[in-house]
Amino acid sequence: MITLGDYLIVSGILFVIGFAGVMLRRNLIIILMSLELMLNAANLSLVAFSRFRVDSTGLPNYDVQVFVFFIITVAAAEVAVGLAIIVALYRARQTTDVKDISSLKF
Amino acid sequence: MNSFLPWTILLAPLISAVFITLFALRWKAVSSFISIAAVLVSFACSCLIFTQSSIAAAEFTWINIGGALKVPLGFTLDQLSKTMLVVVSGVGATIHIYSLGYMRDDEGRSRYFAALSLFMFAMFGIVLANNFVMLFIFWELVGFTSYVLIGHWFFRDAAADAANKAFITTRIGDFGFMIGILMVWMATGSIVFAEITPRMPDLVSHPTFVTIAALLIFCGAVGKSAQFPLHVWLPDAMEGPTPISALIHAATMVAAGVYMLVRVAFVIQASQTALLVVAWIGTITAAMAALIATQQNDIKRILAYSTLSQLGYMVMAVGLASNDAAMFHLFTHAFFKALLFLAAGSIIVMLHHEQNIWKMGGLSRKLPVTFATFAVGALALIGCPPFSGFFSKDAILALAYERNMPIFILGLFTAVLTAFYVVRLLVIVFFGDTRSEAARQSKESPVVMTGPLIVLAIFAALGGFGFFARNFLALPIEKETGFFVPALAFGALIVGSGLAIGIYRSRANDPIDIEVLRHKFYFDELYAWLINWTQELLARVSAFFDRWIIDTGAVDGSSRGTWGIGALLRLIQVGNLQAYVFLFGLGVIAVIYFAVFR
Amino acid sequence: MTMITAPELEIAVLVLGMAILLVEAFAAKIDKRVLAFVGIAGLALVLVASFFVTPGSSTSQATGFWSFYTADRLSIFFKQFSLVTTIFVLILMTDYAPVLRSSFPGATLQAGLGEFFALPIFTCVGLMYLVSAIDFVFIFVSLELVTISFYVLVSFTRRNPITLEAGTKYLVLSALSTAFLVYGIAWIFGVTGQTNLQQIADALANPATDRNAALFGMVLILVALGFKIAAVPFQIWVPDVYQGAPTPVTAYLSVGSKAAGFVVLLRVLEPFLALPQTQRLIVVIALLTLIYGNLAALPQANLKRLLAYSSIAHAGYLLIGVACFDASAIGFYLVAYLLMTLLSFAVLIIVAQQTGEQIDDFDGLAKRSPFLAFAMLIGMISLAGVPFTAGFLGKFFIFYAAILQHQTALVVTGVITVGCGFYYYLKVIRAMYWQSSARVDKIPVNGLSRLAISALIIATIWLGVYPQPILDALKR
Amino acid sequence: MVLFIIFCPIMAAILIMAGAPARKTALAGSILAFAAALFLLVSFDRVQHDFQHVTSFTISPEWHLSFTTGIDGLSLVMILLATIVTLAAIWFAGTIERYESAFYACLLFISGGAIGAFASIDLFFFYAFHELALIPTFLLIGIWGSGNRVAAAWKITIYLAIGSFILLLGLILLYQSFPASTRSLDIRALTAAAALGQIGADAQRHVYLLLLIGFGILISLFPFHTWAPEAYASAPAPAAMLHAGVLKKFGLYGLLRLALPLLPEGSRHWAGLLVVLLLGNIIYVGLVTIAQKRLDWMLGYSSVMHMGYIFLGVASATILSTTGAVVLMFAHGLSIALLFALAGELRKRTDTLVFDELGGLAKVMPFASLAFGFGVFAAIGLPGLANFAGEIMIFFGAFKNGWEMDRFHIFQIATVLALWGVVISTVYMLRAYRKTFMGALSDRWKEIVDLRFSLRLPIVVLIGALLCYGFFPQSLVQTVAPVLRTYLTEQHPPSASTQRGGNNIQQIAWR
Repeated sequence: MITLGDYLIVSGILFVIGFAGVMLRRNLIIILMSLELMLNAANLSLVAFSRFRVDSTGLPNYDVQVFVFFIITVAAAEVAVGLAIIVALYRARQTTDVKDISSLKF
Repeated sequence: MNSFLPWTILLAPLISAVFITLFALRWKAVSSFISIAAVLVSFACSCLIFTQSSIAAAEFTWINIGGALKVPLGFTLDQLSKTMLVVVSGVGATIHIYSLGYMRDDEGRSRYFAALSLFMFAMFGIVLANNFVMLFIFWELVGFTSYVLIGHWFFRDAAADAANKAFITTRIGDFGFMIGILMVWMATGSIVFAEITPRMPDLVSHPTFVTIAALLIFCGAVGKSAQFPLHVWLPDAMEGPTPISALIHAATMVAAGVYMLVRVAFVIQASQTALLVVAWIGTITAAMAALIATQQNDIKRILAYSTLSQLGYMVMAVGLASNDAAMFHLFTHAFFKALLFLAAGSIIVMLHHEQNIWKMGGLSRKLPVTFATFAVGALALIGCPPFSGFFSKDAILALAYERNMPIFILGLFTAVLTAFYVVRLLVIVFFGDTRSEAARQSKESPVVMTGPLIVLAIFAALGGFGFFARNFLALPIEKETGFFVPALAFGALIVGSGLAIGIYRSRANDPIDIEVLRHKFYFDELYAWLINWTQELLARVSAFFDRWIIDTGAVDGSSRGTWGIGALLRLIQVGNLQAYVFLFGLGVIAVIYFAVFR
Repeated sequence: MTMITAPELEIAVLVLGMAILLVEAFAAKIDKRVLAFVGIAGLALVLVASFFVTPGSSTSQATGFWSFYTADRLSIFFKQFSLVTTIFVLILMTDYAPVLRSSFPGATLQAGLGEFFALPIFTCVGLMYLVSAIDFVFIFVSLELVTISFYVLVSFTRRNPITLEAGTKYLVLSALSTAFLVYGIAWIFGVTGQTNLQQIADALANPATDRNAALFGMVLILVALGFKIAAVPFQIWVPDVYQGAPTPVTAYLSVGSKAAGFVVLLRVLEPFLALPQTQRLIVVIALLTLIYGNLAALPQANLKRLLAYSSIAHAGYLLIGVACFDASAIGFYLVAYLLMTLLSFAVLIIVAQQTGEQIDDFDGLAKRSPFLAFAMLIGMISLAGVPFTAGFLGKFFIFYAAILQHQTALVVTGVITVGCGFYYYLKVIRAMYWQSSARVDKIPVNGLSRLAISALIIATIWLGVYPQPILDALKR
Repeated sequence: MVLFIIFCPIMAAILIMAGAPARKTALAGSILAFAAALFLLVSFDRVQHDFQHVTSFTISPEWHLSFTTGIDGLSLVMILLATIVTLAAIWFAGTIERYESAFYACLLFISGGAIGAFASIDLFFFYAFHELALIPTFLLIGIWGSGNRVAAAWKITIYLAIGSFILLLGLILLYQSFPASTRSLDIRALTAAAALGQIGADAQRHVYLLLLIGFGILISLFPFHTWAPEAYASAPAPAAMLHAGVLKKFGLYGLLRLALPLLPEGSRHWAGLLVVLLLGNIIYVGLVTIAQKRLDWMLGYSSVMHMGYIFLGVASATILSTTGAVVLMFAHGLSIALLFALAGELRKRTDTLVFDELGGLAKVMPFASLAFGFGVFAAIGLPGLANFAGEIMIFFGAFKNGWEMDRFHIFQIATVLALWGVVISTVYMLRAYRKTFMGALSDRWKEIVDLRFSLRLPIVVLIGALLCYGFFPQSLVQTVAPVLRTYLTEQHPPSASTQRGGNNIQQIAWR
C-alpha cells in the first residue's frame, strides 16, 4: 500500500532535484525545466494530500485538484514568457549560459 | 533717609565710561575731560557723604528668586566705607589729572580714560557693597579693568602677557573666594553682611567649617592683593601705564583685598586657625617681597615689590585681628605709594620711558620737584618719623610684638630690608652721576603732573598724624610697649639705610648679585614649569584623547566600521544567478531550521 | 445612485487594459502616448469610483466567490493604493518613452510602446485582486498575474543586455519562489485541509493539528512572500533586477509589488500568530533586512541600485511593523513609501536621460533644475525620515508600535540603521547641492511630469503634517 | 502672535525659494519676528505661569495630536533669544556668492524650526520643528563651509540624526508610560498627569536615560560632543551663530520642559551620571579647549564646555539653578553668536584662524576687538554681562542641592569643580584673545580693515542684550522662575502643603 508519506517523499525528492537543477545546470532552458519540475513536485504533494484527506462525505477535496490545474496553466504561461526572454537573450548575447550573465553585481 | 549721593558716586564714572565708549572714542580730549569730571563728581559726593553722620540709600534688586536667593545691590555706609570712598576718589582724582599729562601723546587715550572711569565705578562698588555677591561682582569688574589697563599697550607682548597673567592669577584666588562665599551662604542662609554677622555665633560648633570658609574667602584677597603664593602677577602688571600702577596696583585695587578682609572680618575672626594662616601669609609676603626688591633694577618693579611687601604688612595686621591697624596702613600706603609711582612715572616720562635705575642717576638736580616728592614718599615708606608710614607701620609692629613674636621679628627684618632697598633706589636714581644720555637731557615735568605729586606728598607726609587720620579712621590703640618697638623700628631704618648708602654710594653697577633674589625666588619659573607639566600636559593629553580616541576612534571608527561592513555585505551580490539560487536555498534552510527546529 | 461593488473595480480595470491592447493592435497610426493618457484617465476614473465602494466585512461563513475575495477596508485601501501607483507609473512611463524607443533600433518609432502602457494595467488588476485575496488559490493566481506581467515589463527593452540579464534573473528567482509558494500551500493544505485563510486559522486553533508541519508550510510561503517584499535572505535579486529593469518598472516593482506582498503577508500570517515561532522568525528577518539593506547601501554609487538597497531597508522597517502586527502602521508607511519612492524615481528618470544613473550624475542639479533638485531633496529626506515628511511619520508609527511591544533589539537596530540611511540619502543631496558640474544647461520637465512631481511633493509634506486622512482610511 | 513669529521666518524662506529677493526678504522676516517677540515680551503676563497666547489645531484626535502653540515664561525667553540671534545672523550674512537665496532660506528654516520647537506645546511638533534644522545645517556647512567642511557636515548631520531618533524613542516611551486614558501629546496634559504621579518610577528612569542621551547628543554632552567643534569650525558664521546660539539650546530647553516636571524620579536617579558627564564637559572639554590652536576650534570647544554649566543647573534641579540655567542659556546664546560672528568676519579677512599666524589685530580692527572682548569676557563670566548672572545662580543653586554641614556631597563637589572650570575658561579665552588681538601686528595684516558700519549694528544688538540682561537679570528671572517653580513644586503636592508654614522658604529652597 502506498501511503501519503511515500507520495510526500517522492514529491520532496523531486522538489530537491528540481532545486539542484536550478542551482547546478548552466543552461537556462534546463533551469527553466527544473523549475517546472519543482512546480510539479508541489503539484504531486497537493494531489496526494487531496486524495488522502477524505472528509465526512468520503470524497477528497477537489478544490485543490482544480488548483493543480491552475498551477499547470500558470506554469505554462511562465514558461512561455520565460522562453521568450531566453530567446531574446540568445539574440542579444548569443548565449544561454547563466555564467555569462553576471554583469550586474555588488 | 535715602540719599542719592551713594548712587551718584557709583554711577557717575559708569556713565562716563559708557559715554566715552559709545560716543567719544574719537575725541580724546573730550573723553579725558568727561572722565575727570566724573571722578570729581564722585569725589565731591564722597566728601559730602563723609560729613554726614547717618545716611542710607535705596536698594536695587539684582536677582530675587523668592525664597531661594536675593541679591540686592545695596550699600554699606559706615566709617570704614566712607573713608575708603574718600581715599579712593581722592587718589583717583589726582591720578586722573596726572594722567592728562602722562598720557598726553597716547593713541588710545579715550580707551584709557574709559577704562579708568570703569575702574572707579568698580572700585566704588567694592567699597560700598553690602553683600558678598555684590562685592564679588565689583571685585571681578575691578579685575577686568585692571586687565584692560595693564594691557593698554596691547601691542607689546610683555604688556599683553602681563594682563593675562594678572587676570588669570586673580581668577584662581576668586575660585576660592566664590567657594567661601557659597559656604558662608549655605551656613548662614544669607549673603548680606549685616544679616550674616548675627548668625556667625551659631557656627561655633563647626570650627573646621568656619576655618575652611574663612581661608577660602581669604583666597580672594590673596589673589587680588597679590599675596604669596599668588603674588606673581603684580610685578608684571607694571607693564601698564604708570598712573595705572599707581592707582590700581598700589593705592586702591590691590588694597581692596585688605579692605575686603576687614569688611568680612566677622568671618575671618571666627577662626583662630584662619587668623594665624592669614597673618603668616602676610608676613611671608612682606619678607619675601622685600628680599626680592633689594635686587631689582627696574624702578617700577622695585616699587611693585615694595607694594607687595606693604600689602603683606596689612594682611599681617588683619591676621593679627586688628582691622584698625590694617586700615591705617592701607590709608597711609595709598597716599605714599601713589605718590611714589607718580613720581616714578614723572621720571620715566622725562627719560623717554627708561625704567632701569642704572641708566638714571643724579636726577635730584634735573627733576627737583619730582625728587622732593619722591623723597617724601620714600621716607614714608621706610617708616621714617614723622612721615605717615612711620605711624601705621609702627602700629602693626607693635601689634605683632604683642601677639606673635616670630611674626614681629620677621616684620622687623622686613623693615630693615625696606629701608635698604628704598634708600638704594634713592641713591642710585637721584644721586651720583647721570648714567645715560636720556637722563642728562631730562627736565622737570609739566605742572599737570607735578601738581598731583605735591598734593599727594602733603598727604603722605601728614597722613599718619592722629589729628589728621583720626578724622578718617579708628586708629589702633597705642600699646604699653612704649618706646621699645618704635625704637627698634627706627633702629631698623637706620641699619637698612646705612647699609644701602654704604654699599651704593656712587656706584655705576650693582656690587651685590644674589641670583635667587634677582630671579624672584624662581616663582615664575616654578609656576611655568608647574603649569607646563600639569595643566598644559593634561590639556594636550585630553586634546589627543578627544581628537584621536573619542572622535577618530569611537565616532569616526564606528562610522567607518559600519561603512566597511556595508562594503563587505554588498559583496554577497556576486552577480552570478546560480550563486543567488544557492544563497536562496541556504536562506530557505536557515529559515526552516530557525522556525521549525528551534 | 447605484452602489458600486468592489469586484467591479477590477473588472473595469481589466476591460480598460483589454481595450488599450486592442486599440494598440489595430490602430497603428496613432501616437501611442495617447494610450497612456487614456490609461491614466481610466484608472483615475476607477480610483474615483473606488471611493464609493462600501467596504464589506469578511466573515468566515462566506461562500462562493466571497470565500476567495474580501472587500474589507484594508483591501479597498490597497486597491486605491495600487491604482494610484499605476497612474504614477504610467506617467513615469511616458517620460521614459524616449529611452524605450532608443532600445529598439531599426524598429518603427513607436514599436512596443503600446504594450508598455498596457501591461501595467494588467499588473494593476493583479495587485487589486491580490490585496483582496483570502484564499491561497486566489492568492496564487493573482500573484502570478502580477509576476508574469512583471517578467515582461522587467525585460521590456529587450535589445539591452543589461535589461535581459535582469529579466532572466528575475524570471528564474521569481519562479523559484513560486515553486516554494506552491509547495508551502500544499503543506498547509495537507495539515489543515483548507485553502481559505479564515478556515486555516480555525483549523490551527484545533489542538489536533500538527503545528510543526503547518509551520513548515508557513515558512515556505514566507519564503515566497519574503522574495516579493525583498526581505533578507530572499532579497538577493533586488539590487540586480532594480538596476537592470527599465526605471518606471523598477519603481513599480518597488512600490506595487512590495505593497501587495505586505498585504498578503499580513493576511497569511494572521492565522499563524498563535505560534510563538512566527513572531520570533519575523523579528530575526526584520533585523537582518534592516542591517543588510542599510549597510550595503552605504558604499553605493549608482542611484538606481542605491534605491534598490533602500527598498530592502524599507522592507526592514515595514517588517518591524509586521513583527508588531500593526496593519495601520504598515499601511501608512507604505503610503509614505509610495510617495517618496515614486518621487525619487520620477526625478531619476528625467535626470538619467540627460546624464546618467550614477549619483555623480546629479552633481550640480540644483543649478540645472532647481525644481527637480528640490523634488529629489524632498524625496530623499522623506526616505531618510526627516520630520514634516510622510516618511518620518511612517517611521514614527513603526517605532511606536515596536516600543509598545518592547521590541528592544528591533528598536535599537532601527535607530542605528536610520543613521546609515541619513548618510546614503544625503549623498544624493550632497551631489545636487554641494557639487558643481561642468554642464549647466537646463533640464526640461514636461507639464504632466511637473504636475505629477508637484503633487507628490505636496502629498509627501501634507501627509507629514496631517496624516489623519490615511489613518482614518486604515481604520478597520 | 506666536504663530506669526514661527511662520515669519518660514514664510520668508518659502518666499525666497519662490524667487523673492533673498536678503531683503530674510531681513524683513527676521525683523518682523523680532518685533513680534518684543511685543510678546511686553504684553506677557508674568503673574500667570500657564501658557499664554495658545492656539490649537487638531490633527489626530486618536493620538491626541494637535498643532498647539503658546508661550510661557520659559519659551518666551527662548523665543526672544532665537529672534535676536536670527536677526543678527541674517544681518551678518551679507552678500553670498553662491546660491544666495538657498543660503538665506536655510538660515530662516533653522530659525523658524527653533522658534517653532520653543513655542510648541505639542510633543510631536516640539520634536519635529527642531528637526527642520537638520538638512539646512547639512547644506549650510556643506556648500558654504570652510576648512574640513565635508567631514564636518557629515558628522553633524548623521550624529544629530541618530541623536534625534534616540530622542524620538524617548518621547514615544514617555508617551506610552502614561496610562492609556491620560496619554496625550499635549505637554500641559502630560504635566498635569505627571503631577498626579501617573508615571511610574521605573518608566521615568528609562525615559530619562533616553531623553538624556538624545538631548545630550543634540547639546553635545560629553562624550557625545565631538561633532560640535568640528561643525562650528567649518560652518559659515551665520550658521554657527544660529546653531550654537539657538539650536543647541533646544535640548536643554527640552530637558527643562520635559524632564523637570515629568520625570523627577528619573532625574534623581541619573543625577550622579549626569554630574559626571557634565564635569566631563566642564573640566575635560575645558582642558581640550586649552590645547586648541585655532580660534574657530577653540570657540567650538568652548561652546561645548559651557553646556556643562547649564547641565549643572538642570541636573541639580533647584529653582535657583534651573532659573540660572535658563538665564545662562539665553546669555550663552548671545555671546557665542557674537563670538562666531566675529570669528567669521576675521576668517573672511585673514583666511586663517590659526593662533600662531594671527596677533595684534586690535590695532587694525579696534571695533571687532572690542566686541570680541565683550564676547570673551561674557564667556568667562564677567559680571555685568548676562552670563555671570546665570552662572552665579547655577552655582548657588547647585551648591545648595543636598547640602549638609561639614560634608560635601556630589553637587558641592561638582560646583567646586565647575568653579575651577571658570578658571580654565579664563585661561583659554584670554589666551585666544591675547594671541588674536594683542601683541605685535604682523605685516601680513597691516591692510586689514575693521567691520563696516552696517555690520556693527547686529554686533551692538547682541552686546546690548548681553549688557541689558547682565545688569538687570531680574527681568529674565521674573519671567522664567514662576514656570520652573510650578515644575519643581508640583512633584510633591501633598508634602508641600502639609509642611507649609514657617519653614516654607527652606522647603522650596531645599528641593
